[in-house]
Order: sequence, then structure tokens, then C-alpha cells
Amino acid sequence: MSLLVLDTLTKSFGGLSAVDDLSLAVRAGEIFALIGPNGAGKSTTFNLISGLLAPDRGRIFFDGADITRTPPHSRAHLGVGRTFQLMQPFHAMTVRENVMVGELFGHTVLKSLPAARRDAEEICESVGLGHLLDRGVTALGLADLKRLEIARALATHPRLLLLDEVMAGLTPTEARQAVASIQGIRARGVTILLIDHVMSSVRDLAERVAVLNFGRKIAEGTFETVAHDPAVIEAYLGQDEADGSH
Amino acid sequence: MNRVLRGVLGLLLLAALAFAGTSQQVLAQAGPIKIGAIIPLTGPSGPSGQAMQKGYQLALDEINRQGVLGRKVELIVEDDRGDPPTGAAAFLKLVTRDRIDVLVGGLQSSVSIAVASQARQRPILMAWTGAASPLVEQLLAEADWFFHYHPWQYNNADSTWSFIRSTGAKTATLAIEDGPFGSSAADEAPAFARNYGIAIASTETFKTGAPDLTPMLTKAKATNADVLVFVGFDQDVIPMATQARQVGFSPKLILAAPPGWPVGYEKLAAGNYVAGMALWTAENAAPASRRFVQRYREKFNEDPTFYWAPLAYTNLITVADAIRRAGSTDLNALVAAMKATSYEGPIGVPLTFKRSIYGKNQGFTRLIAFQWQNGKQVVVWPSEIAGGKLLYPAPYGR
Amino acid sequence: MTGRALVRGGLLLAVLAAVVVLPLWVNRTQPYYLQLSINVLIFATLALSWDILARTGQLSLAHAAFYGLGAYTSVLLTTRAGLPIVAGMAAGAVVAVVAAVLLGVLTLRLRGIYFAIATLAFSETLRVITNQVRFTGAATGLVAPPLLGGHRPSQYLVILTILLALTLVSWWVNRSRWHFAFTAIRANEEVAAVMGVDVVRFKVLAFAISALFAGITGAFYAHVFLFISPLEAYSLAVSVGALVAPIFGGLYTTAGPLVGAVVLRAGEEVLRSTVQRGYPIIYGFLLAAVILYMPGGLAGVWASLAARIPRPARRGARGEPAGS
Amino acid sequence: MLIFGVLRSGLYSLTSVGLALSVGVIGIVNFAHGEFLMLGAFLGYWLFVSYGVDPLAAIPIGAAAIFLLGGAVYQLSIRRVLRAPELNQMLLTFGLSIFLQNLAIILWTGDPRVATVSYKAEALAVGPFTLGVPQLVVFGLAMALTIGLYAVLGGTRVGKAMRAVAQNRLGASLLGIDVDRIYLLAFGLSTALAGIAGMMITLQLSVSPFIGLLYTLKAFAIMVIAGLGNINGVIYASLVLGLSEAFVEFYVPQGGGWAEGVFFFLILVVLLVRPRGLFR
Amino acid sequence: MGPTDRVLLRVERLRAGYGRVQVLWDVDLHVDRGEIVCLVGANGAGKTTLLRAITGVIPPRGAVAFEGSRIDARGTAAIARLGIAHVPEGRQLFPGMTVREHLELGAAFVPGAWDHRGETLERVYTLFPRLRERERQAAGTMSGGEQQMLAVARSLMARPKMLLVDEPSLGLAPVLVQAVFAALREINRQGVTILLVEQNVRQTLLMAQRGYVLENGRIVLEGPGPALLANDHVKAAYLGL
Repeated sequence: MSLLVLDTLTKSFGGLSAVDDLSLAVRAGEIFALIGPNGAGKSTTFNLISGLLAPDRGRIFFDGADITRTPPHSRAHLGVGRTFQLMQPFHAMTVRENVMVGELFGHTVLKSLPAARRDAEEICESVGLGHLLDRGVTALGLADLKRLEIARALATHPRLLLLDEVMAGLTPTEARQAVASIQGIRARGVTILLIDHVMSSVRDLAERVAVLNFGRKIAEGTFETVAHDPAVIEAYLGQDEADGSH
Repeated sequence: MNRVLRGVLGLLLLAALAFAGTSQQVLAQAGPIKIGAIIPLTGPSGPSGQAMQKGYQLALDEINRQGVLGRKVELIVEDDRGDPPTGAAAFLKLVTRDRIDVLVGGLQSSVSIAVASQARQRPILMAWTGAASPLVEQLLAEADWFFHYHPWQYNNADSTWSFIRSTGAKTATLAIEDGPFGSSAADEAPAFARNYGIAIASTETFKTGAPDLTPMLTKAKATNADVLVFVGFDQDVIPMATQARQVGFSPKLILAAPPGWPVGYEKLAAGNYVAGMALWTAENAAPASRRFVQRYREKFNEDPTFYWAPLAYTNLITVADAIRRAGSTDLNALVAAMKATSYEGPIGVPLTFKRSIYGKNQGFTRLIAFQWQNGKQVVVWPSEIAGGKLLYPAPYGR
Repeated sequence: MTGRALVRGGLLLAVLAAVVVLPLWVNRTQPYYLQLSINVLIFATLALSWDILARTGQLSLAHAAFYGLGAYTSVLLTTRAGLPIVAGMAAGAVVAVVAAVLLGVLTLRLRGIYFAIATLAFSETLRVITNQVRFTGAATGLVAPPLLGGHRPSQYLVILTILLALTLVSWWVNRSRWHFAFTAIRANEEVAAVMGVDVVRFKVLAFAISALFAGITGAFYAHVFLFISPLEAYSLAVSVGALVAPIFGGLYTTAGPLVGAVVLRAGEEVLRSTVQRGYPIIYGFLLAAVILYMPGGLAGVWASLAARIPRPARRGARGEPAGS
Repeated sequence: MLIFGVLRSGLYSLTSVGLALSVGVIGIVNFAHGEFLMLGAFLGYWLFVSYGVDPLAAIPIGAAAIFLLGGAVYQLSIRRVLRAPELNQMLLTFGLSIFLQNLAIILWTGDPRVATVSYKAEALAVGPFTLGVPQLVVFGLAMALTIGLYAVLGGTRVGKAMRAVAQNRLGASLLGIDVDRIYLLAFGLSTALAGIAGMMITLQLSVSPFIGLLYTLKAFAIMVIAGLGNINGVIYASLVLGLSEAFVEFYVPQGGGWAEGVFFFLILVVLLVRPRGLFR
Repeated sequence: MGPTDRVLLRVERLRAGYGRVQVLWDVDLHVDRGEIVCLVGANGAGKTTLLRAITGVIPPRGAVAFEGSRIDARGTAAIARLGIAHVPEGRQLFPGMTVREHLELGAAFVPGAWDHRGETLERVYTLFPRLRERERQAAGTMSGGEQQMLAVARSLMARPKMLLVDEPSLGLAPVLVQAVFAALREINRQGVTILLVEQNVRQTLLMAQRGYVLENGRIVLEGPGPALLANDHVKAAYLGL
């Protein structure tokens, strides 16, 4: 059963196509990774799924329903949650308040402020932000900002979580913690679609991987098969080497 | 809670202000006679208000040379900024804190209404110079204590059209600014023009301060009217005069009625032969006017350019005179004395107060007409005070 | 804890009682201060209602539009249709809200200076229309019937009630779920949307609340000062005044705009009566100086002062023994 | 009618191109722009009345003086809010506008003054039309200056640097362009252009401390029509505004009053339909 | 010239970041005259931040010395005039200006470069013949590859002693990547020292004399390019192999 289906999605900016005829199906309960060089169209894909951009062509289905024209907040209510690659915390708020926004508005259950506060605190605890609840977000370090991104997305109680480069810039220890944390999230039944450049983490996490280059899908499969695909190696390492080593 | 508390503290501050006020409350005593003036010293009407302030100073110097009822007169000037709430507050400050005996001043209609609505609850002699709008007159129809010096809008219109009639013109075209000043003139025009047998060929509006009036003037030119009646502010007469020449529009007469004329207008060749309607001009030949102009020059080292200066002077002088005649500052006595006013001052026309259409005490009701002739404002109408002859048709280009 | 809350509650009640009773007493001895208070409260209502809109990141120059619409609607309905003044004021508020919702929807996509200029243009367009149309009294203006027979203390209580209602709304907005929506939208609309905040709804709601109070205040103004004209009702000075006070006092708070309005108006009154002719130059200079040197407004200064003076309880925890 | 519209657009474009420079290069929407125009007008008036210098001849002096003043204002105030929120920038220039206007009132009173330049009311007959000499002169000069500014921006090192800074600050600074100096220069130039426009007002009209706001608003409208900060679109946008105003004034009954509405309505529509401007 | 003059750029204990987020932690590196040195690392490791700190785009703490004198307190423009050209991430072109204008601007504000602009222009056009064809075209309308070439060409117009290049292959089709790399090699051959940040690891490391591996804002490995390429750590970081 596919939770998310992208059907021939296309989006271009001023003639340059960022996402080109992309079709993809993410199964309920799996961890799916979207990889590819910088500028391959991964973040644009996320923006299309979360509704921040409207596709030029193609359709998006979530849990069987066509959500191509659904506004972003309604998609959040349906269960699409996401993080942002360039962390975008709400600056005038504390860590706890940032997460509370998701608890208050991210789903259809109407929560009272105290309930939202309690649940937000719980989520912060679960991602390791428990000691920073009252901290202003400008005072946070990189790893904590990444955790905050995840916590905020979790607060919307997503069924599908889009993780945009949550590993980038983390120390190996931090990255290992993040991997464990993401696996924990999946264990609670959340389907995960992630973008990352840290290949070791992708290998550890993802059951299936799709590779994008210039907005097109050039490979899809398990990590091992994809990593040995000549087209992928060429995309990552350059032509010369790809030719030379095979 | 904390935020609310702070908000409430803000209100407390107000209360504290009020409290401070009462504690320094000063009892009125037999010191000077206090006269309050509410005029705009800042904002777009500031120049007129400042001219008034100078007129008041001249009058005050004169009054205090011998005093009134053996007391000095003290003038307390409040700036209303052209803002009705400020005017209303100024009124209450003057009446309750400064304990003034008479209120003078006034310019804009909106401020006048705000002040007058307060005065209704605390009657005081209001010797008021401002507001030409008949709305003010209607609102204060019942107020016995309200003395209005400035002609009403329909008085202005009557003078204007009567003067036009005297020139022998048959048709006129109107150019008016789109604010309250111009539009009230436009409201009155048709009835008076008809009354005096003059046909209005067209009415055009412009935005005051607009740099380019040529489209409007071109339209006016097409009407071929004898007279162009131009109702705008000081700065508007420059593009009007110069651009009329540029588009080749030379009616037999251009008649303008700005509150004042820009400094330097007298040197403007294109402005020659333009006629103006005014309550007063510095060229007025009346002896009291000449004396006023001379003293104004001596004291302020400049020429009075606004009729507001002699009007304010007249305002204060007549009030002082009424107090003298009343023998006290009692309101009823003052009103009676004011009603008996007969004063020949710098305005050049005797001032008396009579009933108007709605109001009880109306002062000046007629404007004079003058014509710019080689840098001088030559008074040309009414004939009894005329200092020269109207050149009609205006000899442009000759 | 409860003891402190009790003290605060008591204090609040006392202040409220004082604010309500004061005018009756003041009116007898010093009506000038009552009038000044009315002027200040009008200004404060405009400032705080502007701030509520600003909390969603929409910095409007159209406050005069709602103020003017409220004033004109009420005056036209009371004079031309004979409606009671209370009904007129309510209708004024409703018309302002309708216009605000319309403008809000139209300007949804605009940010920053684009939004500011669009709102300014909206307000000026309304002014020109009012100025040209006969029905609204055109440029000459309209005379308005007095509210409550022109009885100032009662009028004071009316505007005080309006301001208290607005203060409550503002206070509630700042501590309800709305606060989270507004602040999130202001920080980043896209992120807010992705987190489930219905951005359009909250932005338009903020517009409506803001216009509701601006509109009713405009109607109040008309029935207190008895005359309105396009130049005054749609004055740019109203729009600018409404945003100067929150900036001066501290944006996005309930107390900031209120304190800012009180301090600015009171200060202006002091300057007006002492300096007379040249005072706006000081005003302009102060405005520039505040922007340059205290960007957080009075609230910012307050916060930094509070931070600088350590609380006795904390001092012990933070302070280290002299010997160590 | 076309000609009237075209002629008035000259003054508009001169006023707006300065503001567009400030918005485009520095990103500062200067609400005090009209006040610099007013100061230029007073300078022109004063030079004419005291020394008999024709406002046209006084342009170099006036432009230099206003340039220095603008530069000083930049150093003392604008520079400090470059990174501040837009609202603060707006308010700062508001404060500046109130300050300068009231300074002018104190210095010169609020009276309007007129410099009686000999050719103020002269007209030239061109075919069936008669056109005002000062209007023609101002239009010619405004076009020359605007086109001159384009030439400077397009052809000189400093001009190109300004465009570069406008389009990409980081990219410009990496090429060795001192961004802060360019800002100073751009702001000075922006105010100097307003000052020249002011002197042209002295030539045609009268001068008072209150003339600034009208031109600030017109310049805003033109900038919005051109697209905020788009210097190249200013001439076309000025034409659009000048023509539409003249058209309304001429063909609509009571058009003078509606013309202003047209101009605000134009802003509103452009912002709502094409917020990036008509001319890009 | 003493032995220290071999080193063109020296960075010691460099710390930098954005706001309170510190990205670089005590980075030490040096680039010798005539070298190509490359900097590799995962996204977010701090490579771009390092280049920015060197040219003063963000304020650095620690020491940065160019030709033996400290530059860490100087502004970006002043550093550019000393002969360090930075081809930034995202190219940072001026979309409304033509190719020719970009190139002129490149030479306009660097002492000495303006007088030789004709000569430099010829050299640059020889290096990127495509740009000569596009001389009058606005940068915003060009393809990504052409834009990248223009970004490099523009910085060369300053006749720099040193070139810092940030991800020149970003978003380029492989054939264009080859062209850009060939051009960089040729530029280096003509005497310009290069510090290169690239995600195209293999090719970069093969071209470079030396390389540094940056991880979480710290230098974790340093050595000759090919040696790094063989390093398991690098392989693991990039392909998870």
C-alpha cells in the first residue's frame, strides 16, 4: 500500500526544469531516501509534496486522495509533516513554543494550551531538547536546531515525515543519535521520506533509495544496487572516473 | 498578567497627570484679564496662524499701553495644529486651567466645530475669526456668545459675483481646488452667478499643489468665458498665472481668491492684471490700514502678506474695547457690549455685528476686489474705497 | 504564588475602579485632562489595533482607511437614515471589517514595503472617492450628531470601554493559540503553513479585528468632535500615528502600544504648550533617535533594564563567594 | 493633451529616478525624498533672490550642496539601519521627513515664495500647440539628466559598480567594490537628483516647506509602476503616470479631483496584479 | 624571498559562524604558491563558511594571513583588492548585466588590473571562448554552465594571485564540469594559486596537489590528493561504501 504517490510531477522555474516528469511511490511504514547531487531537484520535490509549490504538471496522491491542489496547512492536517534544510525556527519564540505551534495547529484535534504545552515538552524530551525548553532559538547550536526541526514536524503528528538533510553538519556521534531517533520515529508507524548527503546514514536508514539528477529520476532500488549503478556514480563522481573504473 | 499590569500602569500615568493638574490649580484673581487664542501655529495652516499671532501682538502692545479696566491684558496662545481634538483640549485648558475671560482666534472649520461643541457646555465669549463654512454657522445658530468676524462662504460668493457683475462680464468659468476651500466656493457659485446675471460656462477642479494645471486651463480656454474665477491656495496662483499665459488663455479678467499671495508674486510679470478678492490688502488706502501696515513693518521688519494679521488685530482690539464698555468680564455684559461694536480699523470697512442667515452675530460680510497692477495690489472695488481703476479687459501683452 | 496573584488582582481592580471613577471627579475640577485622556485613548486604540495586525507581519499604512470608513458610515447612517448613534457606530465597525477582509485577501501575497505602499494607496483611493462623491458631503465634510448628548465623562467611559475591550482582546490574542499562529506567520509564512497554520485565515482575521477597533474608534471620533472631512478622516497622519506608538512603546505586546501612545501624546502635549512653534522638529528628531538607538522601543529598554538589575533571589545563586 | 502629459512626466521622472536609485541600490525607501526636493527648491530660490543666479545656472551648486547634505544624512542615520527591519527604515525616514520639513518652516517660515525668473510664463508655439518654456526646459533637462544617469550607470566604472551592488551586494564586494562607499554615493546622488528637481520647481512654480510630500507620493507611484528599484523603468512609468493624469484631467468632468485617485488606484492595481512592476 | 614566502595563504585557529551558531572550530590550513588545494567534506561541514571567513564575507576569529600579512580584520572589498579572488557559492552574478560588463567590473576596482584589462580580457576569452560569443548577453539569461564560466572569468579579470572557488560543478552537466575543471587547471598552470571546494570529490582530489577533509567544522584529514582519495574515511563519507 503506497502512502504517497507522485505521478509525472513537473516543475520548472523560468524555463529551467527543477523537477522533470518524476514518478515515485512511497509505501506506508518504510523509510525512503531521495538522494542526488546538489541542485538535483530534491528540495523542490519536498516543496511540491508539502504544498509550498504547485506543480506545472502531474499529480500527488496521499493515502489514495488527490492532494495536488490542497493548501499546505490542510496537507499538514492530513498528516504530511516536514523539516527544512535551512533551519527555519520561529525567532521570537522559545524552543517549547516553536514545537507548540505544531501541537496546536498541525492536526485536526483541538488541543488546549496546557495540553499542547505538555505534549510539546514530551516531544522535546524524545528528541533530546528537554533541557532547552525555555531557550530562545537564536541561542541554539546546529545539532539542537536540527533536533528542533524534527520536533516541530513531529508535533504535527505526521503519518508521512519529510526530512530534509537532518544529518548535514552533525558529528558522527550526533549523526548516530539521529539515525536511532529516526528509526524510533518509524517504529511508531510514521512513514519517512528523507533527503540526505551523508551516505552512511542513508545506507543505515533507507530501505529504498531514488536518485535524482537534473530533476529526473535516474535510479531507484535498494541502497546497494543504486550505489553501484554507473549512472549514479557518474552523477556523483564525474564522467572520467566513472568511465575509468568500469 | 504582567503585560496587563503594564497596560494598566499606562492608564495610571494618565490619572497621575490629571492629579498633578488639580494640585497646581490656580485660582483666578484680580490679576490681568486673560484672553485665550486658539490658532494653528504648526501644520499646513501654520503660516496663516503665525500671521494672526503677529496681529495679536500688535494689538496687545496697543491695549496694554493703557490697560483695560485698570488691568493688564494677558494673551495665552494655544496651537491647535489644525487638529480638532487638540483644539478641544486647548479650549478646556484655557477655560478651566488658565481661566480665560474671552476666547479669540480660530481658522479651520473642523477645529471651530470641535471648539464650539465644548463652548456650548461652558459658555464663554467666543470672538471667532475662522471658519467660512456655513456648516459652522448652522451648528452655532443658537449661540448668542458666538461672534463671527470672517465672512461666511456665501458672503464671499456674493462679493465675488457682485464684483464680476460690476465689470460688465457676461460669462465666467470656474477653476477650484478639490478641497473644502474650493468646493464650498463651487457650491455657492451657481445661485449667486444666476442672481447677478452671469452664466457659468464650466467648473473644473484641480488638486492644490499640483505642478501642472495646463489640462484644466486648456479646457477653461475652450469655453471662451469673459472671466476665469480661480479658487485655490497661495502656491496655486503661480502655475495658474504662468500656465494660463503659456496656453494662450487670456480672458478679459482672471479673478483669484487665495488666502494669501506668495512672497515675490509682485515681481511676476505673468501675474500682472490678475484680480483678487480679499478681506483686506496691504495696499488698502484706509488710514487705519496704513497705520497698521506701518506698525507691522516696524515691529516685524516685513510686510503683512495675509489678511489674517489685520483680522486678528481687529479681533483683539474690539474684544478689549467691548470689555472696557462692558465694565466687567461678565458674559452677559460682554455679549451686550460686543453686539454694540462699531469699529473702523485696518480692514477698512466698519465692523458691526448683525444677524446672518443662521447666526446671531456676524461681523464682516463683504470682500474687496483688487487688481495686480505693476506689482501693486490696487483696490478697484467697491468704488467707495477704490484706489484705482480696474483695467478691463486686462491689457495682456500691451 | 497565589498571594502574589491576589495582590495583582487587587491592584488591577483598584486601578480599574480609579480609571472609571476618576473622569467624573476630574471633569468637575480639570476637564482639560479628561479631554486629553479622550484624545490619548483614541490614539491608544488606534495604536493597539494596528499592532494586532502587525503581529502577523503585516505592516499597514491603511489604518486611516478603517478609521475613516467607520466615521463616514456612522455619520451617514445617523444623519441620512436617522439611525441611533450606537447602531451607526456598530455599522461603522462592520463596514470597516468588510473592507479589511477585502483588502486582506487582495494583499495576501504582498510583503514588506509592497504591502505598506498598497495599503497606503487603498487608503488614499478611499479618501479621493469620499472627496469627490456628493453623497458623502464631498470635500466640505459632514457635521455629526454628538454621542450621548456631548457629555464628556460618558464619552470617556465609552472610549475607555472600547480600549479595555481591545486590551482584553490583545491580551487574549497574546496568550491564546492565536499568539502562536500570529508569531509563526510573522516569522515565516511558509513554515507556519507547513506546520498546519491556516495562514490566510489568521492574516484576514487579524485584519478584521484590527479594522473593527479602528472603525469603531473612527465613528467615536466623529461623534465626539462632530465634524468629519476626507482630509481628517483619511489623514496619512492617522496611519502614521498608529504605527509610531507601537514602535515607540514596543511592538507585538499589549502594553507597548498603550504606553507608547500615552507617552507620545502626553509628550507632544507638553512640547506643544511649552515650545509652541518649532516642536515638531523635536518630535521628528526623537522619532529618528528612537529608531537608531532603542530599536526595541520602551519595552526593549524596560527588558534590558530588568535584565541588568539582577533580582535578589537570583543574586545569591549567581554570585560566587569572594574567596574562591 | 499627449504633450501636456509628456511634459509633466519630465519632472516626475527626475524626482523618481533619484528615489529609484536609493531603493534599487541601497534598498532604502526614503519617505524624506520629497524633503530633499524641497530643500533644493529653497536653495534655488535663495540663490536667485540673493544673488540673481538663474535656477538653471545654479544646478551645479545646488546639486553639490544637496549631495553633501544627503551624504551626511546617510552617514549619520541611514547607514545604521541598513540591516534593521524594513519598518524601522521606513520610520526613520518618516522622522527625517518631519524633522527637515519643520526645520525649513523655522528657517524660512511656511509662506510660499516665488522666484520671478524672467521666462517663467514664456511659451513657444510649436505647430498648433503652445508650450511653456520652463516646462520645456525642465522636461529637456529632466530627460537629459535621467538619460545622463543611465549613461553613467551603463558606461562608467562607478555606475557599473552601483548596478552591480544593486543586483548582488556579495558578488560586488568580492570584486573589490566597497559597498559602503557605493551606498553613500548612491544616496548622495539620489538626494542630489531630488534637489535638482526641487530647483526646477523653483523655476516653474513656488516654493514652500510643504511641497515635499506630494512628490514623494508621486515618486512612490512611479516606482511601483516601474517595479521597486527598477531604475530603467522610471521613464516609462513617469510617462504612464503623466499621461494618465493629464488624460483624466482633460476628459473626465471634474477630472482634477479624480486624477489623484487614478494615481493611487494605479498603484493598487499594479501591486495587486503585477507586484514586480509593469516594466520588467 | 625567505622560506616563509612559499606559503601564500595561512589560516590559524580560525573560528567562524552565523549569529550564535558556530560552524568552524579552530581550523588550520595553508596554501603554498602555485598549488591547487582542495577542500572536501559533506554538505554543511563548513567548506563554504571557511571560504567566506577567509575573504571577510563573515567576520572570522583567529588569524588569516595572505603573503605574510594579516587580513582577518579587513573588509571583503579590501581583501579582494589584495589579489584574492573568490568565486562564491551560487556564483553571485549580476543578472541584468552583460558578460562584458561583468568582466569589466572584475578589473575595475583592483589596483593594476584596470590598466591591463584589454590583455586580461583576451586571455579570459581564450580560456572561455563561449563567453566571447555571449559578450552582449545578460548573465541572467545564460545557462548554468555559462554562468559558472562567467563567475570564474569575472574573478580572473582582477589578475588575482589566488583564486578561491566554491563548488564550480554545482548543477552542471558532466560535459560542462569537464570544461570548468580544464579551465581551472589551465588557470593554475598560468600561475594562479587555487583553493577549491568541490563535491565532485574524485576528480577534485585527483587534480589537487593537496587536500583537506572538513567534517563538522574541523579539519579531520590532510594530505596529497590521490592519497586522500584512497582513504577509507573519505570513501565512507561520500558513498557509504
